[in-house]
Amino acid sequence: MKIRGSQTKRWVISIVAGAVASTLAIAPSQAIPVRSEVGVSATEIVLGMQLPQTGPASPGYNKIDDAMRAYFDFVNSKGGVNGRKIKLVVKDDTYKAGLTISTASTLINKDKVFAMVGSVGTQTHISIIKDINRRGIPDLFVNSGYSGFYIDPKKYPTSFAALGTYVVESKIEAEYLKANYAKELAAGKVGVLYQTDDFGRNVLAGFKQQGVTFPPANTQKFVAGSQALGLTRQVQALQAAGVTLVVIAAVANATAITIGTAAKLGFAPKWLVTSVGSDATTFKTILASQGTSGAVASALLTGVISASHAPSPGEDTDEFVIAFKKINDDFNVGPDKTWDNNVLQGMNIGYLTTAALQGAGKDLTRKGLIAFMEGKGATLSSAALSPLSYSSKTHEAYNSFWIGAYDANSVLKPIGGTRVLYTTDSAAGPITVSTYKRPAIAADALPKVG
Amino acid sequence: MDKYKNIWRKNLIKTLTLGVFLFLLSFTFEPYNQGQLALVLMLFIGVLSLTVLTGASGQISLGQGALMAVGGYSSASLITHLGASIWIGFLVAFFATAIFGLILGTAAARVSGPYLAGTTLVIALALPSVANRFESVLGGDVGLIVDFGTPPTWISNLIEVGYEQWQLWVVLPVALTALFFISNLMATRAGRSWQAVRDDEIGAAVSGIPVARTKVIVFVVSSAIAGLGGALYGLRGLVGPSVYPVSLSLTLLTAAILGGVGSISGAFIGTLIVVFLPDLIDWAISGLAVSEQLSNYLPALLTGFLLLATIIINPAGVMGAGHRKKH
Amino acid sequence: MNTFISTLITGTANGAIFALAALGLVIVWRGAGVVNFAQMGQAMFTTYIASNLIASGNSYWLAFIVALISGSLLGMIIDLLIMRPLAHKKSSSATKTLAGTIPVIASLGILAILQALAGIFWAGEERGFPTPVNSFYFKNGDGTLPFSAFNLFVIGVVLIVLLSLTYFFTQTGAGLGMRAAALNPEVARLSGIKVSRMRTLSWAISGAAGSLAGLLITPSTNLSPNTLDLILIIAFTAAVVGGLDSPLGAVIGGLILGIGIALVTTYGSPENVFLAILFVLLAVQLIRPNGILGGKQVRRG
Amino acid sequence: MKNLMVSDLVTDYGHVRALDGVSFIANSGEITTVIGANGAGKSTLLRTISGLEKAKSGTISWGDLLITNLAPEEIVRLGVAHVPEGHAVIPTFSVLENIEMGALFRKRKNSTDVKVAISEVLDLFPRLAERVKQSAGSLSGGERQMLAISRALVSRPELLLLDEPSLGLAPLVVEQIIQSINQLCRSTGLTVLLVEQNANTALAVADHGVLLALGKVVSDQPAAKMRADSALRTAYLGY
Repeated sequence: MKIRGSQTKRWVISIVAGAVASTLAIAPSQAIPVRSEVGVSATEIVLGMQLPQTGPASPGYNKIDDAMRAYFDFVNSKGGVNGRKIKLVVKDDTYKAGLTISTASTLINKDKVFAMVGSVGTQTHISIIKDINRRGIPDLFVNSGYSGFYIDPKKYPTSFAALGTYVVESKIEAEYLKANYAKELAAGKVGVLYQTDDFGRNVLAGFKQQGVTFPPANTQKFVAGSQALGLTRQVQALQAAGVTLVVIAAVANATAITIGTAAKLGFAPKWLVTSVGSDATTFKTILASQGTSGAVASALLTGVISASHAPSPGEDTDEFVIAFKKINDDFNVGPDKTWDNNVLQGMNIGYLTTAALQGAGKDLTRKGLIAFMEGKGATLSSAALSPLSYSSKTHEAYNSFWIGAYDANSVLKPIGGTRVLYTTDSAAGPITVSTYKRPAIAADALPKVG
Repeated sequence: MDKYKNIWRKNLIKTLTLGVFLFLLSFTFEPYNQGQLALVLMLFIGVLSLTVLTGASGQISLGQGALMAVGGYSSASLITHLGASIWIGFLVAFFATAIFGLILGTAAARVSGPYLAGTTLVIALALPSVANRFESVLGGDVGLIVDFGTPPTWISNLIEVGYEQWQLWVVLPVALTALFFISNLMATRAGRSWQAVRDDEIGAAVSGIPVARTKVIVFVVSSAIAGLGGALYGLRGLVGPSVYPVSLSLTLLTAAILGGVGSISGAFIGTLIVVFLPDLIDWAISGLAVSEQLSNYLPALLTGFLLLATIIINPAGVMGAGHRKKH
Repeated sequence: MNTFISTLITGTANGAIFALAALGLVIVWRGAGVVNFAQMGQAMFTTYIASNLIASGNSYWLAFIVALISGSLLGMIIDLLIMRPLAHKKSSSATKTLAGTIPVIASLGILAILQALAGIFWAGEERGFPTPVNSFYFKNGDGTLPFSAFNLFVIGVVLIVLLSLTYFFTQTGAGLGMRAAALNPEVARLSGIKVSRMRTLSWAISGAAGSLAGLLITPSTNLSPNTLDLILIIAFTAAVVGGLDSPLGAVIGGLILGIGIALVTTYGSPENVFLAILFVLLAVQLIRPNGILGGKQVRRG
Repeated sequence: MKNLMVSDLVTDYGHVRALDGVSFIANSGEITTVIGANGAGKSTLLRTISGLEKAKSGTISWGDLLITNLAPEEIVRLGVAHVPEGHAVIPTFSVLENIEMGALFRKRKNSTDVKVAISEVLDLFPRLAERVKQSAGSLSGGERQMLAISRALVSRPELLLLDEPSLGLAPLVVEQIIQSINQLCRSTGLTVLLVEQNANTALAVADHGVLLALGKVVSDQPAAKMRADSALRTAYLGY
């Protein structure tokens, strides 16, 4: 009898503990007063973002939020948007979807964000996109090239891309190969190394769309996240297959491992690296701390072909690069603010977000913001050299890429000297040359909309 | 037999009391806490599965998350491909994972202690890669998008139910059923014979308990419960490899240890701790000038310290304090 | 170059490092009865220390030695602060059934703390790590031989470590004492062996071995708080395959894993690597529960 | 002249009081035997003396040293060697390694004497000398017991605590072992505290007998006298 008595007591304890814990958790959130639109007050706009700030998938990406915040702080220092300061609430989901769902719930229900902006990651974003959209929360400038998020606005009406899709980019790259490496393609001398996830598969699909396929012996893959086991076998297989050009569809660290390994093996094909994996800073940081001297690392990167919708972060004369670099120096308080592609990307999202908020007007509502993005989003300009393609038919962002090669200073430069922008879509559309000319940045480095 | 009936009745009353209490409590909650409570209950089922395993066999598993994945995938593929209702999904998850646990348990019955811990850790790592092998059914690394759906019209006509609240209402009866099932099991003869095997294998064998079979049965029950929890957990939005990573298994273990190994109420408290810890940290450091780097890693750091402290100061966990007094 | 041969060589070079990590696990298991899941966390931490020393202009070898020393110190600290109190507690508390797994849980807690601390101290950024000798494959006319000086170095280091450990355990008094302390602490204490000190010693040796594995593997994995997680799992499998109490078994297990992974990658699919590891682990435990070289009665649990 | 003096010793074993105020003296150079029924507290007594169990109260002095609750590895350094119950050897070790283990703590300072001690025990137990390279696991029960005693003897003890050396052994082997101990004691002046369930065998060689029952000393007298006391035997030993 005594035992049962004490069991009952423990039940009571656990119930009470539960109640206490829950009340504790409510307490801070009850203070938020009711407003006309969630996350918007006369003086503030609250935006939410999630990304892997820690964990295996975080390196590199964990700089994006700091760059965005730096740009918002810069905007706030100039008075904000329509008198409202932008507050960015960032949650670390360690790139685990189970956690993403929780952090999204925190952002939505507890922090009461007006919109989500710049969230990083495909797998993680899949887990919450349906819920965010159902609630009508704007899901702007998602940092994923997965076309499934954007090509059907009826399915995900509030989600808008921040990047060109993997398919668009790889279609353009495939076309470049067909034009310049036809002999190698015909002789079966072109190989591919891809990671077995949506990114790698979408890249293969883009190449296939343009009629570029890879013979089985030239096709190597690895499980995303397992590059820690080394990619020596894959690179050796490509070497044994005698390929002279290798397409790499892998994240930045795996790309660095691949090219570094090939050098050690005495294997020196032409490399074509998709933009996701071609961050020069990551590449050089990794190779340099491996003991490869900076000069050797630069030499390895020299001649690597890649595509971009934006200027290379190393283009010191680009007016956006100059402006963003200065803002980064002045406002970035993150743990690592070394200027690179990730910082440029974060700054650009900050710039675009500011523009969209301006465009949605003084009377800021979620519906209004989405209406603006669909109606006039395509007219926004940014640091990118490509136009944006937001409309009611698609929520894809950049539809144009230029092909370049890294020079000896690790700057991606147009091949042949002139930058040619190619435009296409994520479906079967043709590839055409774009005539888009990027509008100049304003003297105050703030977007001007309307 | 009469004694067992008595226990059954008591457990029923306790479970129902808890259910009614949580149900009523949910009305006072904001959506955020309704969602958190639903999450607590889902993970609680997962932790319960570990409680069964640990309480009844003295073993720990670092792969309970993988079993949750089996449940999640079996229910989600049914829902996605055959349009089954989530309730059918729960049933299938329960039985599919039980079968999986049977296979696994047959192998694992011969493995114990740190060996089992390591083996289950490898299972937790390897299992998600199966999703990539059967992309057409399991959705590859993108996974299967599923959710709790919306309440049926006879409820939504009656009362306005928010998404989080509906989530809670679905999870609550399932969690209570699992709780009722487990608390009875641990109290009945079956549970007692399990504990006999745990405490003294040879003694149990001498008194006629089939030791090997008992170990497998414990594994099957534990797996089935984990599968049920996994099915619910997947409905939060996605069933995919990154929903059931190794760290999920470690979270479940942490909750089980913090709350008190093998204790049902401890499992609940442990789950509350792991779910609300990030909120508590946020609350505690808000207003303090904590660098981003520190605040990013604070939850992991604190969890590590809590785990160590529990193990060193009182290995039996929070609820274990009560346990010891009985002796 | 023959694909099969180059697969074997790549596998052997990786396997040698897995073997080192597995050796570390075996030493603590033999010496203190603990499967240390924090081992590669410790290795990660000390490799960061080495990396920082190198980055601030010190020589590789200084960093190398500092890493090994801090590896053994870290091992000792873990034993003195956590594992020893736990071992003393074991008999008195009401958690007899968990006795074998409590240190495992503690080691997971330690792993979490080390990874968090590394993140806090050195940001989460990923770095490379240098090799002490050239890691470019030997040239052979126009082509290359399928191995580098670094591969040879790694294999040489593993051989030296294995030989010196074998000598230490079988030919020295301290080695005998460590083995005795592990196998029968009571008889060891009655023989005047300071069992707790022996345990601390095995933590120190294992910490150094783990550190060494970290120094040698990070040139190919890069360094971030989590990069060595996978290595732990492989090392555990290797140790179980070889028999958790056999240093030679750990080396053989490491080589089997290294070569097996290379073969699966080459002739199967990289996607099957983890399933293959799981399969090997289960198969060994069902067919030869004490591993290839494991003793009969040492298995505890 | 070092005597072992135990006074008012109280030791709990789990939740059971195993020793409840035990006092006796084992004289230097003599064999003292502790006899009693199963569960009388005999083993606990030896384990408390050698430091394996903690005494709750009372004292143990060895010569003029107080050794109560010292660590076993300290006590063995003071010349007290304990051969626990059940042929305690390490089966995977070779015979020689098992013996060497007992002298490890002296090896650095007295390596020559350690060698001498090892050859002495091998002389004492020639059957072990033939098997030095074999693993201890391959030995017979009697050989293992000899090995366990050898392990203790190479530490050069002045007091030997022997726990049920006859357990599970054939009478002939028991006789042989007991005689070796007896011989050792008489020739070297070793003090022996012998725990035995087999009271007859023990009392036959012992100088002094201590009878334990339920953790208490019920009789403490010369062995010969105790052997003759049939009333005592019927009451406590059941024959």
